Amino acid sequence: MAAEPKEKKPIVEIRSYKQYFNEGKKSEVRAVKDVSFSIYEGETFGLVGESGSGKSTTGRALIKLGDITGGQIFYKGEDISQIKRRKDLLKFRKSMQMIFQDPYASLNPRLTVKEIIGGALKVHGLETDSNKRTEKVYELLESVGLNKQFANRYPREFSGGQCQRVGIARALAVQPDFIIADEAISALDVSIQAQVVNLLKELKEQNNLTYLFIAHDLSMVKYISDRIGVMNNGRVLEVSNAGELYEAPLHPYTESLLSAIPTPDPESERHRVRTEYDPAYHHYDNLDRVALHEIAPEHFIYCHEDEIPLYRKKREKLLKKARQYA
Amino acid sequence: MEETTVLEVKDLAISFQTFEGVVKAVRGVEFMLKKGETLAIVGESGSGKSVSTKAINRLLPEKNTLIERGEVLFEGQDLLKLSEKDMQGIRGNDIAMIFQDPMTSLNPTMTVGKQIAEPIIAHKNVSKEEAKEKALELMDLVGIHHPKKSYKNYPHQFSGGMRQRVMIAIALACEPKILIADEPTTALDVTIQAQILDLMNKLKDELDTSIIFITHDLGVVAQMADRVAVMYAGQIVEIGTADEIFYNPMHPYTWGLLASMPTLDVDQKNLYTIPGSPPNLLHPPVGDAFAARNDYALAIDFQQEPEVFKVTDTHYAKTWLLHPDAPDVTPPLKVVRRKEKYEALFSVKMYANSTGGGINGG
Amino acid sequence: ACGSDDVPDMEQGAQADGEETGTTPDVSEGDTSTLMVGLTNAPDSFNPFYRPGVAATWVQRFFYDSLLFMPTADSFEPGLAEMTTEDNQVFTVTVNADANWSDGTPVTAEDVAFTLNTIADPAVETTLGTSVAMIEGTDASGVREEGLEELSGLEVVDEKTLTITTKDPVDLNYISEFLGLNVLVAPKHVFEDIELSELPNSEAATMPSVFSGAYQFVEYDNNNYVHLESNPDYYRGEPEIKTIYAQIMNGTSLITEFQAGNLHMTAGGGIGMIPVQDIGMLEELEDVVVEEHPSFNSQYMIINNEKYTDPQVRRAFAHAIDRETIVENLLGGHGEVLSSTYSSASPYKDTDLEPLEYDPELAKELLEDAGFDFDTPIELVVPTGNAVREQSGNLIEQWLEEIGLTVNQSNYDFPTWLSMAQDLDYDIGLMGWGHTADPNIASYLQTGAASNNMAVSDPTMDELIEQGMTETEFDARYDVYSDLQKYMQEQMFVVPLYSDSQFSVQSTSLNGGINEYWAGSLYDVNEWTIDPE
Amino acid sequence: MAQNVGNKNAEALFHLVDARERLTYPDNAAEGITDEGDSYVKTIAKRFFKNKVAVVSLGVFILLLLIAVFATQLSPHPRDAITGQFQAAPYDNFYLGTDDIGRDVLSRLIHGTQVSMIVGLGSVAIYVVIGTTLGLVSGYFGGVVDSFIMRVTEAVMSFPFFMVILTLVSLLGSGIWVVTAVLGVLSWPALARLVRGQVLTLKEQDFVHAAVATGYSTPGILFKHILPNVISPILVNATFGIATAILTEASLSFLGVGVQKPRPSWGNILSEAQSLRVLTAQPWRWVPAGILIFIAVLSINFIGEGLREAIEGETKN
Amino acid sequence: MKKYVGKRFLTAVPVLLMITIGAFIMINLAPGEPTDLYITPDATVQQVEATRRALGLDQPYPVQYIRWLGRAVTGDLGISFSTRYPVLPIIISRLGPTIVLMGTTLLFSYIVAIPLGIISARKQGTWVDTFLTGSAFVGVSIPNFFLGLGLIYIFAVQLNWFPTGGMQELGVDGSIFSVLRHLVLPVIVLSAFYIANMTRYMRATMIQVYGENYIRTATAKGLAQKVILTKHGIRNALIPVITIVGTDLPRLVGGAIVTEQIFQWPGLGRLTITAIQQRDLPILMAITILSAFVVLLANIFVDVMYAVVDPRIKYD
Ligand SMILES: Nc1ncnc2c1ncn2[C@@H]1O[C@H](COP(=O)(O)OP(=O)(O)OP(=O)(O)O)[C@@H](O)[C@H]1O
Ligand SMILES: Nc1ncnc2c1ncn2[C@@H]1O[C@H](COP(=O)(O)OP(=O)(O)OP(=O)(O)O)[C@@H](O)[C@H]1O
Ligand SMILES: [Mg+2]
Ligand SMILES: [Mg+2]
Repeated sequence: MAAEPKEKKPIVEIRSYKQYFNEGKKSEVRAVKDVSFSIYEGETFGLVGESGSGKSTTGRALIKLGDITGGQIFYKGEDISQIKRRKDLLKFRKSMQMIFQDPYASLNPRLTVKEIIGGALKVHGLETDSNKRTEKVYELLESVGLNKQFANRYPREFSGGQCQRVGIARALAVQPDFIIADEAISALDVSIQAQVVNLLKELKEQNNLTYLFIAHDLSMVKYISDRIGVMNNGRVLEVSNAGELYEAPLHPYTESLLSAIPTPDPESERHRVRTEYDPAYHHYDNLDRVALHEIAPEHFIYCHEDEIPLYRKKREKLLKKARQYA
Repeated sequence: MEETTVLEVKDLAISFQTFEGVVKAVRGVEFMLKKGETLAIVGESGSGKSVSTKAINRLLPEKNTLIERGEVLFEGQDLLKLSEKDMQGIRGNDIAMIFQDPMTSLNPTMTVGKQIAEPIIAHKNVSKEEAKEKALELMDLVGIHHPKKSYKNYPHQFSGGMRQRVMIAIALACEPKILIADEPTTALDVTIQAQILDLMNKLKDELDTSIIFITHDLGVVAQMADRVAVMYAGQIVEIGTADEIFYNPMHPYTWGLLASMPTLDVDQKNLYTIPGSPPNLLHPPVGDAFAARNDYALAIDFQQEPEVFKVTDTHYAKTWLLHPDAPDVTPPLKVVRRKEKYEALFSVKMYANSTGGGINGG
Repeated sequence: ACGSDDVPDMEQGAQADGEETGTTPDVSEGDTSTLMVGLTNAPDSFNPFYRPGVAATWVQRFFYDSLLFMPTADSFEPGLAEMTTEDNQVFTVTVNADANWSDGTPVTAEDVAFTLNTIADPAVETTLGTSVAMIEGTDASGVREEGLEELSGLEVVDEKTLTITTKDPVDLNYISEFLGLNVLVAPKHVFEDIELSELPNSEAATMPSVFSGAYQFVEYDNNNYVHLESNPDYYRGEPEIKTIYAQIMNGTSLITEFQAGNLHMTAGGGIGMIPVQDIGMLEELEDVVVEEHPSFNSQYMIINNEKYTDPQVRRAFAHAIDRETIVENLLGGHGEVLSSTYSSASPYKDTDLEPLEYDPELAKELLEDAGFDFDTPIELVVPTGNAVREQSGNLIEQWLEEIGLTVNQSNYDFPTWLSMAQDLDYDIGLMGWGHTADPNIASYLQTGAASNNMAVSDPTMDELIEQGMTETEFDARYDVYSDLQKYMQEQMFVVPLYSDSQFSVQSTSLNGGINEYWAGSLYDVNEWTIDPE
Repeated sequence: MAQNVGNKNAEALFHLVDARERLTYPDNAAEGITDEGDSYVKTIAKRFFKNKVAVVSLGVFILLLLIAVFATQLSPHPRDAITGQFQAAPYDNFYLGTDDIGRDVLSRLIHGTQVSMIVGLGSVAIYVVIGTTLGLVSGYFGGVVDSFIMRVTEAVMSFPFFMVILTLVSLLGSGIWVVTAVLGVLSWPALARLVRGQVLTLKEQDFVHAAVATGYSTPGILFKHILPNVISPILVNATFGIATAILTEASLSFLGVGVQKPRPSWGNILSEAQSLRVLTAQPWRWVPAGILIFIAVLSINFIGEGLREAIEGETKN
Repeated sequence: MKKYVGKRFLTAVPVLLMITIGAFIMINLAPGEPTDLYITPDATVQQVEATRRALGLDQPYPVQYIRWLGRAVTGDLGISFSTRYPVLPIIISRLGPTIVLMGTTLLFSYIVAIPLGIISARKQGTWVDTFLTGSAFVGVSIPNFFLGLGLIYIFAVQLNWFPTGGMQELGVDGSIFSVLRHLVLPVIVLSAFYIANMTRYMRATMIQVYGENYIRTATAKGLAQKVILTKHGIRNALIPVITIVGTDLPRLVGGAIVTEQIFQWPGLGRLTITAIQQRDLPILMAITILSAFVVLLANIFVDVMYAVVDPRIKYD
């Protein structure tokens, strides 16, 4: 776990972000309905939730891969929708990077590793001399644990784990402050996942990075994140410190999600009790007073104002129980 | 419990002719399956899980597949020697399969009901109406709501989870003796995955079917398996009961797998990792295929393929570490903890490190 | 081409015995009631006032009769009418008393007058202006003079009689050919109510239904075939052959159809043209008769006279071209080298005038003498579509280059070439001209004439042309045209190349058919018969 | 059996190998990448050269190209010179006889190769540029631009292709460059659609997103990142395009509106067989031309198929 | 669906307009006054003028176009410059033979090619497949005029089994038989390409379909090969095959110019050539819109067929 947050300064603030696709058409998809959270400088923020809940969409909006439908997104205090000029855009792009889910799909199959990583350097004018650039690429490759011989190879010659390292090297090339890892390890084999996660952690420490770590796999998320947001159906339902979230999952959806993860432990699996989440349980007629409320310090729940005391009580109970077992 | 063996795979070796050369995908796999049990096969991508199980049902593409040796004994007959016609009588009837990708495994142009009824018509001597009745029952059984209405729906109108239920219904249509599930939940969400796994367990108990369950998710294995086989580079490197594999693993690859998974309850600074990447099966290495990535590699691993050592009657592992001459090693901390925890929980000693021996698969 | 002679079988015997054998006649083989004619050019109009193509004229003659017939190149016979004159200025036309339109109305002098008046009407689209241009009341191009309602030279005397007065006295043969033969008489009662501007597009003009000829038009399947049925009330007797199909096909098919015995005849003369190279294949056939006739049509190398003003240069071109080779090798001898504008089909050809000989050395000398610039490339345009002409284009390019000229050949389809020629957008090029029995070539060579695409503007020439038109006696005209031919050769406004022969091809089973002067061959079509096979 | 290992050098065999020592053993896992890395082109070439038919075809095609380039040197007689007897069967050094005006058929066939190659390669070059550009732009930008380009594409596609060519050729004159240009300018729609379709899927791929996120400019993304990925289908399409263009030119010449006459093209040589006598009695004047067109088109088609297989084999893995 | 089809027709309107304008410009740009071709060399200026007036050629081009368009919308395509027949009946009379020729060709080709493609795919890699794919390549590579001439030479000239050209013997009863006899050679020539094309396509599609997971599912169900082929294979292979049919369909009207020319088939192809030679603008315009319209119809047909065959596709 990262060092205790000393002075928490948000690097990213998302406020009531909405994203509708094909708006107005029959095929309209409300991918993101209401998402608000902040990410503090230097932390790893985990975002979990079922498939289609809008995690990737949120990540993409954050890195400005399209226009958003509603709400505001601030990066380092600046509304990113206002970044228009090429110069500002380049500055923004230099500061924020992304690592993608599919290690093969995220690397251009027709470019060599050198071109892929070097391209990022070139675009930002970081290394204009081509020899120096090559040197720099070698350095980056080494820093992600790849041999510099790889530089002249094409992505498909690599294993998934190696590709993902290349993707990380590309992201690191421009020395960003903030990296979005969208399911960066989901497509990897168990034996490789650990390699990549370790690498990410290591790099974070070395380069003082902030991560948005999007994933399915809650055990990995817990392992890597300082704070976690839980998404469902286009909304963030719960945001909390990683430890607390697992000890005291308050929102019934979080509960069901946690209870659904099988653990590599036959004994506990034999005794597992799954709780199911019925969205109907939360059918708010009126969304007026429904929002992300802070139940406890740094622990937010998407709920109706009236539900706050209930959740608080639940938290107490769960934390007590957890401590007993510890 | 009287345990009968329903399936026995003996020394199966399969290779593929490809552009680059011959891929030796499966290199001598042996295991057997007992009635009513679930055997999980784990191992990383490309280790030959799918190929060895597809070989059982003879679903490998004829074009470039070469079955080099081995037998697949089902009810006394070697399936690899059956005629295609006889094989058709077994597929779907005695041995059914569920595949990883529910999104593409159903025919998009046929209603799901018909697809479920198809194997019944093919194998059972029933009328179309009876088949439809049976299909509706099955749909109900696997938890598809409004079977009557859904019968006429097309796969695209179903979510991934629902489609996988349809796949299960198809597989169960003829109450097969063996169900092979090849990563049935990998494409699904954790919550949906949990539902499907529950469903499979329920149905298994009801129908007393034997299941071969392929996955690379150890969590799922823990939930499903009676016995576990761990595959690496076309071979089974360790096989044993679930408890044996999870709490007293013997093979360094199994150690690596278990240790590299973060657990919800253990904090670690760094995850244990298996370095490197799996071998290229175009040129399988001499000796132990895992040697190059093995922190516990012995010199012999690079020269000679390990034998299978018997640990218990149910537990075998293919590593030189079990050789009497091998030095004692301490598995990764996490693996040690597992064993300790297990022993503490049940106040039993698992068993001492093996005494060696070379009897092949259970 | 079928049937075997050795073993007479039952059916053949039966057929030979009597006509009554079957209720369904064996139509495909040995059918004696259907005539199959092959055309290579599609008729483009069934409008009696407007016949741009030679194929149209030919087909129309099946169902519209002209006043006179011209069975051979120099004789006339009465057709729908007789024409007599005493003073070569007033001509009396007497319509055949028995002649009726196919709907029963008699053919009258009114019909004749109507036809001539309509042709002369300025509002009418017609191709026949020259045919009526001698009548009093028309201008030089045959359009009615302003202020007149009707032609002043026409007077209907009675139902079947009419007199035609010409502006000046004309040769009877001249008026017979132009007015008597070229003009097909149209049924007044069918056409009179049609708005003149709408006439060419009217049903009466495109799908005629009332006829004076031996046959009736039934159907035209565009570009495919024309279907004709006999006119039972034909005043010269009901035709023996009941049905005619004139099928449009290419030259190759024409030959293979003859080989297969599917055709009885082809029209000849620009209508049913058999590729001259292939004529040998037909000559080999036993039951087909091939006759070769000289044709009026001739091929020229036209010259941009604005650019090449020196007759010596133009003559040099002529000397440079080995026309004999063209005729011998490309036409296989089926043609003649032209000395001047007329082929031997024309009675006006000056037989004493020899073509300029092939003499490249002389040609070169002439050019050098004339100070010709050998380096400026000459643009030679060769239109596509006529194989022999294209080949001769290639040869000409060769020959011109052999004497040291630089020649760029380019090929265009005919319409494009025509408009280029009209704009004088060429140096030299190949073009074919169609002539008639009458030797008038004003439209090609008179200053400013419509088809004078060479910018020929020569007072002597104009005068000769004028003179030829006004002479009425054959001998006198012959002399004028003889001078004209000599002058032409001297001046070489255009280089005459060759005239390829016409072939009349027909099955031996057809009695009648095309004769030497193909254009007049239909005059006895009602008497033609087909022998049973 | 375990015992077989023997105890003699048990120590030598059964000692733990540390990470450094491990490196001294050949690492099979990395083998695939430790030897010389194959570039994309090289891989495809390798696959392609495994396909015998395609290789032979490529040989044939190269041979034809050489013939076209060195036509003048290779021809026994000048192209248009009337050097022999008229319409003679093969004799002396007229190996394929002479044509209607005594030109050497073989020499004309050799020069005809030029026409086919120029038209084939030229028109494809033109339409590849147009089609690729429009396809890229249309697919990447979408929206109004896409609709407009697609409507135009539809319109061009809906024109009766042959009629338009015939008309344009008779309009512009039938020079070899006109034929080339007209074929090129009319053949792009299919390719534009193909490219557009590819771009539509490519632009949703993560590597394009990555390029955007990296900060590449739009042209940079189009040409550096997307274009290289559509090269393969374009290449395959272009190969077949050459074959089609050669056939179309031949058809045009056959109809008499192809390449200008004194200049021989396979099509206009073959068109002489429209005369029955040539067809039946002078096979040397048309059969070789027909066979040449056939061989050229066939070999190009085989090359295209070989490429397609090589490329698709590549993407499948 | 109906609404969708309606919408498709509507969006096609601008495309059709573009096409007519394009065609009009192109045809008019061509040098060569139509009137030059329809008039004897003797014609006077007035007569030429009269003809030009009668054909409407005296008007400026935009006026000509608007007039043409105005009438075309009401279904009046004008009259042919060369024959003065109304264009519509001419086109219709040529359309018949062309559709007979191309229809037979396509039908015959599909009947032959689809099974061949399936066989080839199922026997992938065997000599049967090699032979079939090889033949398919020959089929798409052989120039149709070369094949046509060859067939004429052998079967019509030498053996005299079939006529060299035309569509039927005139004045003969039982013309169906006659037409069939005339159809044989041109259909063979045309089919060579279509069979080859479709075989290749069908093969590729079947191979692809047989690589799909649902075929694996069907096999795992224990279904017989025949059932898999008919119930799972073909139906899904149809989806891409429709696309090919869609591109073939427009050739029903415009696909056989060369073949029609060689075999003297009285269809639209020959009409096109003549019309170009004669600068018969109204005919050319009519052929243009006809083909464009057929392309459009074919596109719509394809889309509708997709929806019929593939339940995933729904248009709203
Ligand atoms: N471009 C788009 N057009 C239409 N719908 C879209 C688009 N992108 C995403 N969606 C839809 O938006 C919803 C949210 O998608 P998103 O990819 O953000 O989910 P996710 O949480 O990342 O899921 P996963 O875990 O599967 O990656 C989904 O229903 C998806 O289908
Ligand atoms: N049809 C085939 N042709 C060629 N190679 C094949 C074929 N099928 C499988 N292989 C190869 O065989 C090896 C084993 O594949 P298999 O599908 O059994 O792996 P797996 O253990 O199921 O992996 P995953 O977890 O990714 O499903 C792989 O290297 C694969 O590339
Ligand atoms: Mg996502
Ligand atoms: Mg698998």
